[in-house]
Amino acid sequence: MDFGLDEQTSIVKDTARRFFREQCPPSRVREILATEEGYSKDIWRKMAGLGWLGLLNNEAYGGAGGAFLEMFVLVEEMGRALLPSPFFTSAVLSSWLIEEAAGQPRKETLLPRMIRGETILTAALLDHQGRDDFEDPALDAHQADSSRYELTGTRLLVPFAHVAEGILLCAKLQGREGHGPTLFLLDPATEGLEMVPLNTLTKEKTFALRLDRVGIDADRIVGDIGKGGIYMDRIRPGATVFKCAEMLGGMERVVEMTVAYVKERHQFGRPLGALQAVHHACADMATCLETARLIATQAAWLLSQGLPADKETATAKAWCNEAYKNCTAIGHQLHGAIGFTEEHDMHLYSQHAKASEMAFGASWFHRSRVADQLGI
Amino acid sequence: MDFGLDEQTSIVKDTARRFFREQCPPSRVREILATEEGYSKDIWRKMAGLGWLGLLNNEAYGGAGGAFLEMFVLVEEMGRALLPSPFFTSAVLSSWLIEEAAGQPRKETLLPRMIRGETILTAALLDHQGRDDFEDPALDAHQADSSRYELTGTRLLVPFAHVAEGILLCAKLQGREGHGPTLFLLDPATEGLEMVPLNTLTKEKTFALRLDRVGIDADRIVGDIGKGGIYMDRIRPGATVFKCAEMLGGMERVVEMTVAYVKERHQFGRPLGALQAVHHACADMATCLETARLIATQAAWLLSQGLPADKETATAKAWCNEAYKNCTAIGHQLHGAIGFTEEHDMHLYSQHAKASEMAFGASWFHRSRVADQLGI
Amino acid sequence: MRFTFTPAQDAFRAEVRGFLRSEMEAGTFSPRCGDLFQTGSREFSRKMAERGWIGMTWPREHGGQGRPYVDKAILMEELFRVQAPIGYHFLADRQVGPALIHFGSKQQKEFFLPRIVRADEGVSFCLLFSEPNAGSDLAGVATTALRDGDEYIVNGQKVWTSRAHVADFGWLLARTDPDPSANRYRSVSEFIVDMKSPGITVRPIVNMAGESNFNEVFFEDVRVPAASLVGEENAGFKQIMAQMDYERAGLERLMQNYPLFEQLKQHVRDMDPSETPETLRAWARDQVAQLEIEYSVGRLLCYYTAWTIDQGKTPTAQAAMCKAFCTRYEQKVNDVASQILGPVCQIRRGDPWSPLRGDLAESLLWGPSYTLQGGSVEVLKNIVALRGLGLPRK
Amino acid sequence: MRFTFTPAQDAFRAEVRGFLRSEMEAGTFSPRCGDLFQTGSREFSRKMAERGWIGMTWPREHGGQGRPYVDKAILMEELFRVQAPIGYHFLADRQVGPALIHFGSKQQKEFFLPRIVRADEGVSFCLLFSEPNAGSDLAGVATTALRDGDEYIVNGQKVWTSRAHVADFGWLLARTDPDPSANRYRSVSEFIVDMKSPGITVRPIVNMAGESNFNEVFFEDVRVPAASLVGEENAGFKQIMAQMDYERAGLERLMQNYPLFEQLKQHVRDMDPSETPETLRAWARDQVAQLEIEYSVGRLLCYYTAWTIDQGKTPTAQAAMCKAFCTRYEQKVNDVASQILGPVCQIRRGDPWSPLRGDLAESLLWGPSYTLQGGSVEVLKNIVALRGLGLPRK
Repeated sequence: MDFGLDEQTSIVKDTARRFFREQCPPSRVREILATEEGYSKDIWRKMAGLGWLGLLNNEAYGGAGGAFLEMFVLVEEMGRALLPSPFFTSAVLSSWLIEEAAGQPRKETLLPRMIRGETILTAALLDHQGRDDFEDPALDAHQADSSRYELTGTRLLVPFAHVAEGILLCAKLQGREGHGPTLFLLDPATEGLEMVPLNTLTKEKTFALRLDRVGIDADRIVGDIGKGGIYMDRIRPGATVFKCAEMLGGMERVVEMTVAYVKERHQFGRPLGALQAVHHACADMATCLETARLIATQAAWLLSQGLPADKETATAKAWCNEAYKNCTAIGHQLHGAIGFTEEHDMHLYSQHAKASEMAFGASWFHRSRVADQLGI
Repeated sequence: MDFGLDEQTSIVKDTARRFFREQCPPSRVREILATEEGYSKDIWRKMAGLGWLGLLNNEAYGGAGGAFLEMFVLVEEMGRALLPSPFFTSAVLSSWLIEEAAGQPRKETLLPRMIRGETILTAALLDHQGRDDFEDPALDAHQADSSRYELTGTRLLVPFAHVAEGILLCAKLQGREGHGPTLFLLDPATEGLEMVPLNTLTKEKTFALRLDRVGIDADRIVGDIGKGGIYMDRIRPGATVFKCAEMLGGMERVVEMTVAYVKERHQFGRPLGALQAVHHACADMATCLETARLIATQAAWLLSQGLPADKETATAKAWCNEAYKNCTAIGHQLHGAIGFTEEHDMHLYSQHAKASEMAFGASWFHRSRVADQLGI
Repeated sequence: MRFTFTPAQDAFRAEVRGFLRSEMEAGTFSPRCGDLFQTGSREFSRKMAERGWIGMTWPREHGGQGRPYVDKAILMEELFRVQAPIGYHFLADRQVGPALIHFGSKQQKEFFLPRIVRADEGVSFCLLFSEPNAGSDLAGVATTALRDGDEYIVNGQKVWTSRAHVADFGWLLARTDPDPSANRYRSVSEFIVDMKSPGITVRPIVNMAGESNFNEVFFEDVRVPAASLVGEENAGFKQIMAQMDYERAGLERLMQNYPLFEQLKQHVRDMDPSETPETLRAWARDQVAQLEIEYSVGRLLCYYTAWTIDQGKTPTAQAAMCKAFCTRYEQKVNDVASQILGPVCQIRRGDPWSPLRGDLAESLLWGPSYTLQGGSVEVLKNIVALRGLGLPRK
Repeated sequence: MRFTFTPAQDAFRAEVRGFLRSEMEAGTFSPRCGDLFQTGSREFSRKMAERGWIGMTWPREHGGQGRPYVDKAILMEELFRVQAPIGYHFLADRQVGPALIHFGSKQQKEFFLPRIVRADEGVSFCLLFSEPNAGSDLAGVATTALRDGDEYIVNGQKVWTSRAHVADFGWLLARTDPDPSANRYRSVSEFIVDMKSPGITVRPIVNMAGESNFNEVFFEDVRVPAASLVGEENAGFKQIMAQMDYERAGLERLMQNYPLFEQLKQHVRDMDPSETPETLRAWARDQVAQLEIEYSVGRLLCYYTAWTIDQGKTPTAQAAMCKAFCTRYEQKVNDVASQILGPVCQIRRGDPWSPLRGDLAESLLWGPSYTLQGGSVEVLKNIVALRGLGLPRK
C-alpha cells in the first residue's frame, strides 16, 4: 500500500492547479459560459501546448501513451476550476474511442490534430430518454445503398456538438455487411441533422440531435460493424473514474469554500464555525471528501495498472455521487441565502454535482453493479 | 379534524398509566421476566377486573363491544411500561380471531373465561423461517381418519405457549371436507407436540413448536375450512396498529428518559443537554415521537370507524418502525455506557424496538404495500 | 377525535378546487414548480378576496371570516397543490395581518386590514428582515431607525427581500436602541414602511435559478412617521418570534415542489417494464413509497399544528418541528426524482425534452432554498429542543 | 502510489490466515460476533508472540519487529475477520506498549515491553480511564493520586473497565493536582497499577448482552510506587490524547461484527427466489451492496490511516474520522441484517433457530456500544472539525 502520488503525477497536478487558477478563475467561468462557443479557444490552445489533450493516446500520434493517473489528476483540477470546455467529451471520450476503435488511417488523420488542439470531436452517448444505450442503441442505421446508411433516432445532451468536427454515435446497424451496435463518426454539417441547443442546469453547451433518415457514408463507420458496445465497454470504466475525478475536484473546492466561510462569518455574536452543529456538518463534509478521494483513486490506480476494477469502479462512482451531493447540500446549508445567489460560486458546484451524479450512472445503478460482483 | 382524545379514551389511558406505574415499575418488569411463567398472574387478574381483556369482544361474552381506541391507548401504556404478559397474543390476537372465526358454541365456551382472565390462548403466526404465512401455511394438516388430522411443520416465536390452554395456528389442510389454510385450536398437551423455549433479545417467554404428524380432532377446526387467511386478514390491520401503539408507548418513555438524563448529566463542565449536537438529537427524537403518534393514531381512528385504512396502516407501521429505532439509537448514544448496562432500562426498550419492528412487517414490507396502494 | 374532515370542510375543499380548476381552464395559471411566493397578480388575489379567502382566520371585527386554521390549511393545500399565483396577498395574509391584529395600533388595523382582505390596490407587502450580516439571527440586525421628533430615520441595508421591487409596503425590523451595550433582544422594533419613500433603493439579486426573485434594499435617511411603529418600541424581537410560529407551520413548507411529486408518481406508474431495468423499478417503487409516507406524515403534522392553533395554543416547538421535517422531505423528492429520471433531469423548462413538464430542473434549482427560508433547519431544531423539550441553553 | 499489497504482504497475510485456519480446525476458537476484546487466552497470545505478532510495529530495541503499521493492519484484519481470541494481549499491544515507548521510564520499558511481546504471564492490562461522571471527558476524572513520599495514594472509582477482573495491571488516569482551580487539562497523570494492590475492589457490571464484560473498580487508599508514574506528572491528558489517535484508527472499529456481514452476504446469495418476495430480494440486494461499498470505503480509510502513521505523521483527525465512519457502518449492518432476516433475528445463539450462526442477535445486543467506545461519534466529529479543519472552538 502506498497512498502517495508519484512525482510525475504530482507535477501534473500542481501545474494544472496553477494553470486553472490563473486561466480560469470563477469570474472567467461565467464569462466563458456566456459565450457562443461555451469554451475558451485560448485556454484550449494552451492546454494542447501542455500536452494535455493527448494524455490517453498513443505516442505514435503525439499522445502521452496512456498517462492514466496524470489524466485523473488533471480532470480533478478541471473539476475544481469548473472549466467549461469540450475536454471530457473530446480529449477523454472521443479520442479514446478513436484510439480503441478506429483503423490506422483514421487515427492518423484525426488524433494528431485533436492532440494539437486543432479539432474537437464529441460523443453522443444518450438516447431520447437520456439513457446510455451503447449495448442496444435506440438509434437505427438502415442500409440505404451499398455504401450508405440512414440514421434515425434522437440523441440527447451531446456536449459541444456545435463546435465539433465529428460526432461519435452508436447506431443499431441492419445491413448487408452485418448488424449490431456500430460506431459512426457523423459530420455535424450533414444535411437533415437537426441540432437543438438545450438549456440545462450547468449552462454547459449541450444539444439534442434529431436524426430522421440522415444519410451517412459507410466509410464513416469507426471500427468493426457490431462492435460499438464493445468499444464503449473498453473506455467506460475509465470514463466513469475520470468523472469521479472531476467530482473530487469540485467537492474539494466546496469544502474549502464552506470551511473558510464559517470561520469568517459571524452570527449570534460568534463565528458560525464555532457552533457544534457546524462542526459536525463540516466533519461530515471532510469525511465525504477524504473517503471519495481514496475510493476513486483506488479505482484509478487499478485501471492504470490494467487490473480488474469493475467492483472498485462501481463503488467509486456510487460513493462519489453521494459524497459530492452531501457536500453541496451542506455547503448550501452553511452558506445560507448568499450561496443561493447567482453571483456566488456555490450553486455552480451544486449544479455540477447533479450533472456529474447523473453521468455514467446514478448510485442505484452502481450499487446494482456491486451486487452483481458479490453474486447477489 | 380533531386530534384530541375522547373523554372515555382519556380515562382508560390515565387509568392504565397509573395502573402500570404502580403495578409494573421497571424493577418489577425484570422480576416478572425472570419467573417461570414470564407474566404476573396477579396483574393479569387485576387487568381482567378492569375489563381490559375483553375490549375487542362482543358484549354478549362480557366484552366491551369493540372498544378499538381504548385498546389502542391501553396497549400504548403497556408498551410504555414494557409489561411482560400474554396480553397481545391472548387478549388482542387470539380473542379477536375467535371472535371473527369461531362458531357460537366455541365463543361461549372460551370468550367469557378469557375475558375474566381464567384462561389464556396464544396465536402461532410464524413459520420455520419466522414468516407470517397465513395465506399459504408451511404447516400441513393431512386427513388421518374421518374426524382427525395430522399436523406437520414448525412454528416459531409462539409467545406464552407454556401457559396457554390453546394455540391458534393455521395449517394447509388437505382433506375430504375441503382444503386450504385452516385455523386450528391446538391443545398444548397434545402428544407429539414438541415445545422448545427460545432465548430471545427481549427475554419474553416464547417457544418453537415442532409438529411431526401431531394428531388433532376435526372439532378443533375454528371457523370454516380454507378461510384461515381470511380470518387473519380481518384482524391483521388492527393488530398492526396495536403494535404501533405499543411502540409509541416505548418511544415516549425513551424520549422522556433521555431528555431527563441529558438535563441532569454534566460533562465537560456543563449539562450534556446544553450541547447543540444534543439539542439536535433530542429534537430528532421528539419529531419521531410526535409524528409516529399522529400517523399511528390516524390509522387507529380510521379502523375504529370501519373506514378503509390499508395505506394508513402500512404508513403507520413503516414510520413507527424507523421512529422507534431512531429514538432508541439516539437514546443509547446520549446515555453513553450507562445505557448499555443490564441494570439500566434503556436496553429493555431497544430490544423492544427491535422485536416490535419485526412484528407484522419490517419497513420494506410496508413501503411495498404503500407502493401497491399508489399503483406503482 | 376525528381524523378526517367534516362534510362542510370537504365541500369547502371542493369549492376551492372548482375555482382553481376553472381558473386553470381559463389559462390564468398552470401548476409549475418554481418560486411559490413570487408569482401573483392582484386580479387573482381579488377573486380570492371576493370569496372570503383572504384573512379567513382573522376575527370578524377585523374584516376576517373568523374561521379555524384547519379550514385555512385546506385552502392553502389546494392552492399549493396547483401552485396558484397568490403572491400579491400571500405575505400580508399570512404574516402582516395576524401581526397587526396582535400588535398593531387602531389606525393601522383600520387602514390595512380591510384593504388586505379585499386585495385592494396598494397593499402588497414585502418583509424587510434579513441583512447581509444577520440571516437567521434577527436580533442582530444593524439597520437603525432613530427617533427624530414625529419620525424615525432609517439607515441600513436589507437583503433577500422577495417582491421588494413590486411591493407597496415593507414590514421592517430595525434597531431602535443603537447603544451597543443594550440587550440585543430588547433593542429592535417593527415598522410599516411605504416602499415609495424617498431614500429607498431596491436592487434585484439574481438567484441560481437565473431569476431575480429577491432583492437588496438600501435605506438612506428614510423618514418614517412615528405612527408606523408596530407595537412597542424595542419589543420587536419578541413580537416577531410570535409571528414566526405562524409562518413556520404552513403547508407551503411541504408543498413547494408538490406538482413534481405528483408527476413523479405518475412517471413511476407509467414506466414501461420492457424499457426500464428491473433494479430501477424496484428502487423507484421503494423510494417513492417512502416519499409518500413522509408526505403523509408531514401533511398530518401541518394539520395538527393548525388544529393546535385552533385550540388557542401557541405552536412554537410544533411549528419549528413541522418546518424542519417538511423541508427535508421536499429536498428528498428532488433527489429521488433526479435519480429516477437520470441525466435529462438537467434539462430546463421550455425545452421539449425537459421531463416532468420542466418541474424537475426548476425544483433542483430551488431545492437549496427550501431549508433556508424562515429559519434554517439547525435553528428550528434548537427551538424544538429549547422551547419544546426545555433543554438548557448553557 | 500502489493501491494494493506487496507480494511480501500477501505472503504475510497468507501466513496469518494459515495459522488461524489451523487454530480453528484444532478447535481453539470459532468466528463469532460478541465482545471482540474480551475473549482471549494467554496460550493463544503466546502462539502469536512466537510468530512475532505482538509489538510488531514497535522498534527493535524495545523487542518489537519494527514493521510498518500497514503490516500490522493486515494482521489485525485477519484476526478480526475470524474474531480471534486476542484479549490477553490486545490492549497491551495496541495501547500500553506504544504509550510506554513514548512516555515510559527506562525501567518501565525494560520490565514491560519484552514481557508483553512474549505474552509472558502476568502482563495482561486493563484501562482505568472512564469514571461514573467522566465518560468521554477524560480531563474530568475525579479519582485522585496524591503524592506521599515515594508513593502516590489513589482514591476513587473507575467504571466500564474491560477485563479488570482478570488483568494483572491497570493503566490508570488520575488527578494529581486536586486544586479545583488548576487547569483541568494539566492536572491528571498516568500510572501503571498492580491490580493485586491492597485497596482495589473489582465489581463486575452485567451488560445488556447479559455478560459481565466490564467492571467497576474501586480504589481505597491504594498505594502506588512513584516509579509507576508514566511520563510527566500532570501531563497525563496530553499523553493520553496522543495514545487515542492510535486506538481509534484500528480495523477493530470496522470489523466488530464482520462475521455477521459475511454471513449476511451468503444468506442473500442463497435466498430462494421461490420462497422470497421479489420486493425483499431487490431491497436486500440494494442495501447489501451499499454496505459493501461502505465497508470498502472504511477499510481503505483504515489502511490509509496506518499508512499515514508509517509516513511519520500523527493521524489525529484522520483516526477520528475513521472511527466515526466505521462504527456507523457496523450499526447499519445490524439494521439491514435484521430487516432481511425478520423476526428470527431475535433468537439468540445456542437455539437451533438462531439465524446466521447466532451472530445476528449477539451483534444486535452489542450494537449500541459500537459508537460509544473510544470516544462517541459526536466527540470524534468535533476532533475532525477542530483539529482537522481548524474550526474555532468559540
